[in-house]
Amino acid sequence: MTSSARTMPLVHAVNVHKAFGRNEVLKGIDIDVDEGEVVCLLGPSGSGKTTFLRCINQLEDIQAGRIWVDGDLAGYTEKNGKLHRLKDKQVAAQRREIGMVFQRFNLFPHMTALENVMEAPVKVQGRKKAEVRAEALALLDTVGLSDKESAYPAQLSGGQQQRVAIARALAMKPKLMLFDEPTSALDPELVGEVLQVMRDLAAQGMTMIVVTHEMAFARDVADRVVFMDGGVVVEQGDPKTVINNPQHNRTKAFLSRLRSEHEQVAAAARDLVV
Amino acid sequence: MTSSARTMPLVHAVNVHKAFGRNEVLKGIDIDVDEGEVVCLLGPSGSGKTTFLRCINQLEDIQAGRIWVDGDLAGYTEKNGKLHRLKDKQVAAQRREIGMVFQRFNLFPHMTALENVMEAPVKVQGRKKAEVRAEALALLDTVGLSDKESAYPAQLSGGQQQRVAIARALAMKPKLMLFDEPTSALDPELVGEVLQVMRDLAAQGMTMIVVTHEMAFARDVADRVVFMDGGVVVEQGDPKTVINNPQHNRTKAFLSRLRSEHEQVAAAARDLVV
Amino acid sequence: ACGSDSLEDPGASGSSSSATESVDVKTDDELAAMVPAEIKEKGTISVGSDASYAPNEFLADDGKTVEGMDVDLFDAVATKLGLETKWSNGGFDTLIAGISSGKYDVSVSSFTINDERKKQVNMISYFDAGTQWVTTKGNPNKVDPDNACGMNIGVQKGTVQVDDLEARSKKCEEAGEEPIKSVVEQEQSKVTTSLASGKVDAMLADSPIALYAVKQQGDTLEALGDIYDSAPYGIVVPKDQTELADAIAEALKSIQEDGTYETILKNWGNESGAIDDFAVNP
Amino acid sequence: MEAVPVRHPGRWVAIAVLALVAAMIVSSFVTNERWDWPFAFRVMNFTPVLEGLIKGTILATIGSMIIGISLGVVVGIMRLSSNPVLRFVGLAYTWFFRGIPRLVLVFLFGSGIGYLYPRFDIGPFPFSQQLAGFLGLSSDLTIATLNVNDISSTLIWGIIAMGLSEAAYMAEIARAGILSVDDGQREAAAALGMSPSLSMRRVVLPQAMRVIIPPTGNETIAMVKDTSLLAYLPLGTELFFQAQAVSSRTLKVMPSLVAATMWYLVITTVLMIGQYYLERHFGRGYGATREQTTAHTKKNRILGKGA
Amino acid sequence: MEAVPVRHPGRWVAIAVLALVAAMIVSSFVTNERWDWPFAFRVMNFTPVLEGLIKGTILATIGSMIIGISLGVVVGIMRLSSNPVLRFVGLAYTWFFRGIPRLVLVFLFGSGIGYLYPRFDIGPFPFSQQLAGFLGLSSDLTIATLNVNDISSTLIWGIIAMGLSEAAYMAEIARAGILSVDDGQREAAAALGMSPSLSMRRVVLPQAMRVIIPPTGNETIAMVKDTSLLAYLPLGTELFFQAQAVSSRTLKVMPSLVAATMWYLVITTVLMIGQYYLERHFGRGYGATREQTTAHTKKNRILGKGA
Ligand SMILES: Nc1ncnc2c1ncn2[C@@H]1O[C@H](COP(=O)(O)OP(=O)(O)OP(=O)(O)O)[C@@H](O)[C@H]1O
Ligand SMILES: Nc1ncnc2c1ncn2[C@@H]1O[C@H](COP(=O)(O)OP(=O)(O)OP(=O)(O)O)[C@@H](O)[C@H]1O
Ligand SMILES: [Mg+2]
Ligand SMILES: [Mg+2]
Repeated sequence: MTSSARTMPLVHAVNVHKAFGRNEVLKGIDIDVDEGEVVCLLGPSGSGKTTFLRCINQLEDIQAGRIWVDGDLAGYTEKNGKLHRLKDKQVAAQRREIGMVFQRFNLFPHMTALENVMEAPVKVQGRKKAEVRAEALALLDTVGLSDKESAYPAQLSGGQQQRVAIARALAMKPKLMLFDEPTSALDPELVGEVLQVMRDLAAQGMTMIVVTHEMAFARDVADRVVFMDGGVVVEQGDPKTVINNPQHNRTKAFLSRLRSEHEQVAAAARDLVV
Repeated sequence: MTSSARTMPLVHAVNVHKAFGRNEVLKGIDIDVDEGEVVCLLGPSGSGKTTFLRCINQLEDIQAGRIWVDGDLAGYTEKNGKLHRLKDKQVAAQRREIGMVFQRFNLFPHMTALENVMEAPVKVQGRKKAEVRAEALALLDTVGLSDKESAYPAQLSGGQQQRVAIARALAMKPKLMLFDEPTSALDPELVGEVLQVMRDLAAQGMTMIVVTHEMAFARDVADRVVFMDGGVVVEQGDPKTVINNPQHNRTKAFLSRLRSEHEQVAAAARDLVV
Repeated sequence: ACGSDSLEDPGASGSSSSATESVDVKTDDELAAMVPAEIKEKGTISVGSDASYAPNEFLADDGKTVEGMDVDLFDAVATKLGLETKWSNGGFDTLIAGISSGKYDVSVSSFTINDERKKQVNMISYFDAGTQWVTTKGNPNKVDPDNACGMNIGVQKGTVQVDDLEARSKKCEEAGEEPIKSVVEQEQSKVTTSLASGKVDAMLADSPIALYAVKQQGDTLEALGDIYDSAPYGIVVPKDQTELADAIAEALKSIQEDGTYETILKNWGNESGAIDDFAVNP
Repeated sequence: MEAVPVRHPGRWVAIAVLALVAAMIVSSFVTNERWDWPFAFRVMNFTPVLEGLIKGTILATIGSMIIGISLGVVVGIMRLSSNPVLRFVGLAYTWFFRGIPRLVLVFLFGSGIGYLYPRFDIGPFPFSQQLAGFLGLSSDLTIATLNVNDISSTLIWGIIAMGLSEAAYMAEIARAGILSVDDGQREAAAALGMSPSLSMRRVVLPQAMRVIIPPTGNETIAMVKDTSLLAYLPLGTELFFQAQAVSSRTLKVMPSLVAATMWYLVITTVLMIGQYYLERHFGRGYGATREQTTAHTKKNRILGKGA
Repeated sequence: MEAVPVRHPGRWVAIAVLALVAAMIVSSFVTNERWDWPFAFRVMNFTPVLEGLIKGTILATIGSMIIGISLGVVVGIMRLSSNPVLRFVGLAYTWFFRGIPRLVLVFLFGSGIGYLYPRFDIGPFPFSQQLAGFLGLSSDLTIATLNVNDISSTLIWGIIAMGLSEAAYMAEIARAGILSVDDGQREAAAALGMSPSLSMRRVVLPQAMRVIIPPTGNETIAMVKDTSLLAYLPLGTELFFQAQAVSSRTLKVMPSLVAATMWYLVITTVLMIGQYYLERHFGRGYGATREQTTAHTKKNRILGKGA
């Protein structure tokens, strides 16, 4: 395994299948993400974007296919041509390499912002408190929350909560960050803060997979966009190419739907811009 | 009271003051809303928009000032020049005239969509089940959910949940509808559905007060926009005038902040429109 | 260090305990030879007792020591047999299980001998307890033990008096009168409380117990009629320990001969219950 | 995916040990004569025991749980009231009735009140009796006289005592349940014009039930056995009392207790089945009873539940 | 705003009635000699009673609640496990230990086991004794012999019995608490690389505490009084037993029970104060203990709590 690690992309998903009962949600997904790359996942509701992210982080079992993250097969080990399921502890170890930011933040409500960030490094990695504390404060600073360390999540706005969630994921120094519509639960005024943090992260070379509806972000920040529909990858490539010149009908239909929404906003915005 | 009811606007708020502890949130709000008028409340976060809506519906006590809805003084009755607080039952009766739609939907999770809509007419107004049922089905139909009557809230998307919430409020046949950022908890793809229902409602002549960040909606649908900041009404008037030619500095600052957000979207949208 | 060791009102003057005659018992080697080897080896015999039945057995002021007429009697028996006693307090139900499991060697706890019980264990008779009626001072409700039909009568659960009342009640019904309403309480002390409260018109209990209640609450209660229906109390020994049972019976005879038996009964005011015939499973 | 599952040797060892213990217990049940099963079954079918089961244990449990739950919900709501007097009364109630042992309460109801107050003179105002005595009047300041002893040993009286005690415990459970319901629900109900009490009945309590049911199951099952305290009323028509009566008459302690325990286990089984269905009912619309399907829960989250 | 508040005549009548009842009770306490307060206080201070309070009641409550809560949480987690065997074991445990009356359990622990199995031969496999008997061998298939009677009347043994029983109740309470925590919390913990057990300890249980504490308070307060069942072990160093011993010796039943009840009320007070602080602690970050400030709760909602 480790021998191929050098040549493999950071995320190497092959023919991933996932069904909930009879409902086949992923029907053979192949996606590679290189180190340092920022990939945006687009697609209509129900196309399986969230499910795919969750498969990478082993929050869902897959029925067929394989996913390698940083050269390690996710959730299994291969011995004598047979797959053996990993133990909970080994799965947990694999997840440590991956940071995930949920749509609904999922901060721990009984811990302050600082405690949220420190929890995993101290309790999972067993590092020293003082050292972690310094790092966590620095992280909170980078996401612009240096003054909120002792606030409980309930005392923070949505945008602040989402930034704490990002800091919490980063504190484990993951090789890969997964974002599942990180701004869609936020009021419009708060979206900007979170996108800015993600832009900075991308600029620092973090590998990221981002499910998003923020076209501006996809266009400006992504190295590649992947368009999914009905559980398959319909089309992928350079953001501008895919967004402006979609090749497939499904992509075109989806983009034109989004377009009509955006046109209205754009019209209003044009007025504003005067 | 009733003599002046004819001449009074539907909502007549005079010098409304509200403080939480020492934090003065509303510092003398005067707003009138005529029957059939659609008023949009704009303003930065923390300016008191939500608080004002809640005061109209008596979810908050006010410290000074008075609010009349449909000619009735909200929460009090005046006898011999003295204010007497109303009983719970009387307050409940006043609230029946007002429909409110919350940002986070607040559907009753243990009832189906149809039961959510039927609950208040049957239990509060004591009307016949069969009759209410027919009306409720018709309402669900107008909000485009005729096939979801027996779904529980947890089985509905956010946009669907918000539409059920609107139907639930409408079932009481209120004279006034209050909307508190009804689309800001929704994914962008789902916003359109809810805004369309609100447009239809406005077209039918419903009196509405809407707190929103959707400029396009404000511009197209509102008869008047009210801009609040720091607990006071800074400026109000025709939507296009206020949005395009704000007179006050605070309005200008707020709009220019929003503008920068919107410009990015607009840029992306322009690309899409090609 | 904290807490008080006495329940006496500190203001009240000295104790009023009536004079008791001390007993002095010596080991009888012949009898001691009858004791089964395993107990003899131990040198002590463990005794289980439900110490909530004053004055036969009850807890002393320290909340641990069991004392009473049964204790004095069996201590004398044990001394005759060359054994020390180790008294343990346990609920009535736990006593029999404790006997069968070997937790206790014997149990002395005012067990009335009956046939069903004799099937489970060996019982050595040592005292005759009759039934005594008690009512409130002056008998305001005019209770007549022989015609208590329709009255409320208190009794403790699991005693022979429950059956006694049932029989009397049946007689009432046969005579076309109202049955006796028996009020069965969990503990004797609660029966007495019921009587004092007027909840019941009278109570009946084993004679030592009934007389003790009268003595304790002399200003409110009085004995009614004579003791009747005497039935023997038995010391309980496991079914397979017949040797020990015989030894105990012999020792009882021996303390009767030297007068100790009489003295102890007199000390507790129970000389009327003395018997002559100490037998195993009479 | 076809794969070798993770082995949990520790878990299997634990299960094996448990199975072994179970086998040993069953083995001993079968082979140890001291259990005396035939006698235990006879005791179970003995008429006074059956009568005690139905007229005492089951009836008393139903009655006192009805009182306990309804009064408990009221007291629980009082503890959350904005009125400080009501809040204090609620607190005092839970304090007193949880503090006093049920045995003492039952005894007080049964004999104690009669002992302390052989006649219960209901005067026009408190202290009226004392006042009359003080003023040297004959105690004519009496409206009605209740002979406490007439009612003191009835089942209904015992049920009231147990119900009052239970209400104090149920109040805490109801309070925790009500606190677990989001405030937004109450506000949505208010905005629809519901009065506070209607909103409590139709909106808050049904949702609180998910949190209320399991501890209430505990309370009910505990109550089934606590009804044996009615013996202190005293009331003899009760399962455990009758089983003990058999045991002290025959000195066959173990099989008598086994007989009572068997009946308790039967009732517990029935109650636990009932609880399962109740939990399922009040879990509708939630992925609540997680045993049903974890998929369901996840879907809820994805579909925006909790928003 | 300056206004005449709403009058609640009904409420005030109710409060007045309650005050009246309270006054009557106090009046009777003061004036009825049968309560015999001086004697009750002497009983409260009586050395054996005090010893029973501390060595029996308080120690036994602490011990059995420690066992009950820890084991109960484990059993509660088992009931929510995805492994059907563990789930069944959890179910069987709650069934059996809630079904068997505590009195019987304590009795079984105290005398019953010794009665049924005077010597406890721990054989190499179950049925080994029976097998040996069947084969006509002397029963040498014995590894160790435990003399049950040596340990059967000790406090620790009673604590184990009560703890095992309590665990069944605590399991239900823990289960309800765990179910009340949003699944997103578990997933967030998993995504941070926490093992299931770490996530349970650090993330799920602390949040479940809000729902767990009030019914656990109930259980603890009930346990304080249930320790009186240790008398069936039999174990005499116990508050209630000693109070009853006084009552059966002196026949002063009422003041003895009052003395015990007074002590129970004192303990209940202390426990309720402790519970208040625990609830406050685990309510941190929530508007949980609503009494604190309703404003706080509302702010949470506005600020997006529950999202
Ligand atoms: N736990 C589950 N059980 C059953 N069905 C599920 C589950 N999770 C997701 N699904 C279904 O799988 C499909 C894909 O869901 P997924 O959440 O991955 O879509 P998505 O692309 O993220 O959509 P959206 O943009 O709405 O978030 C949907 O039809 C959904 O109903
Ligand atoms: N219950 C409360 N207790 C204390 N402070 C409150 C409470 N509710 C609101 N506030 C404060 O009142 C101010 C106004 O809040 P409000 O929710 O009305 O603002 P808003 O204009 O609706 O803002 P947003 O756009 O963020 O919803 C804020 O500073 C808020 O923190
Ligand atoms: Mg998704
Ligand atoms: Mg707001």
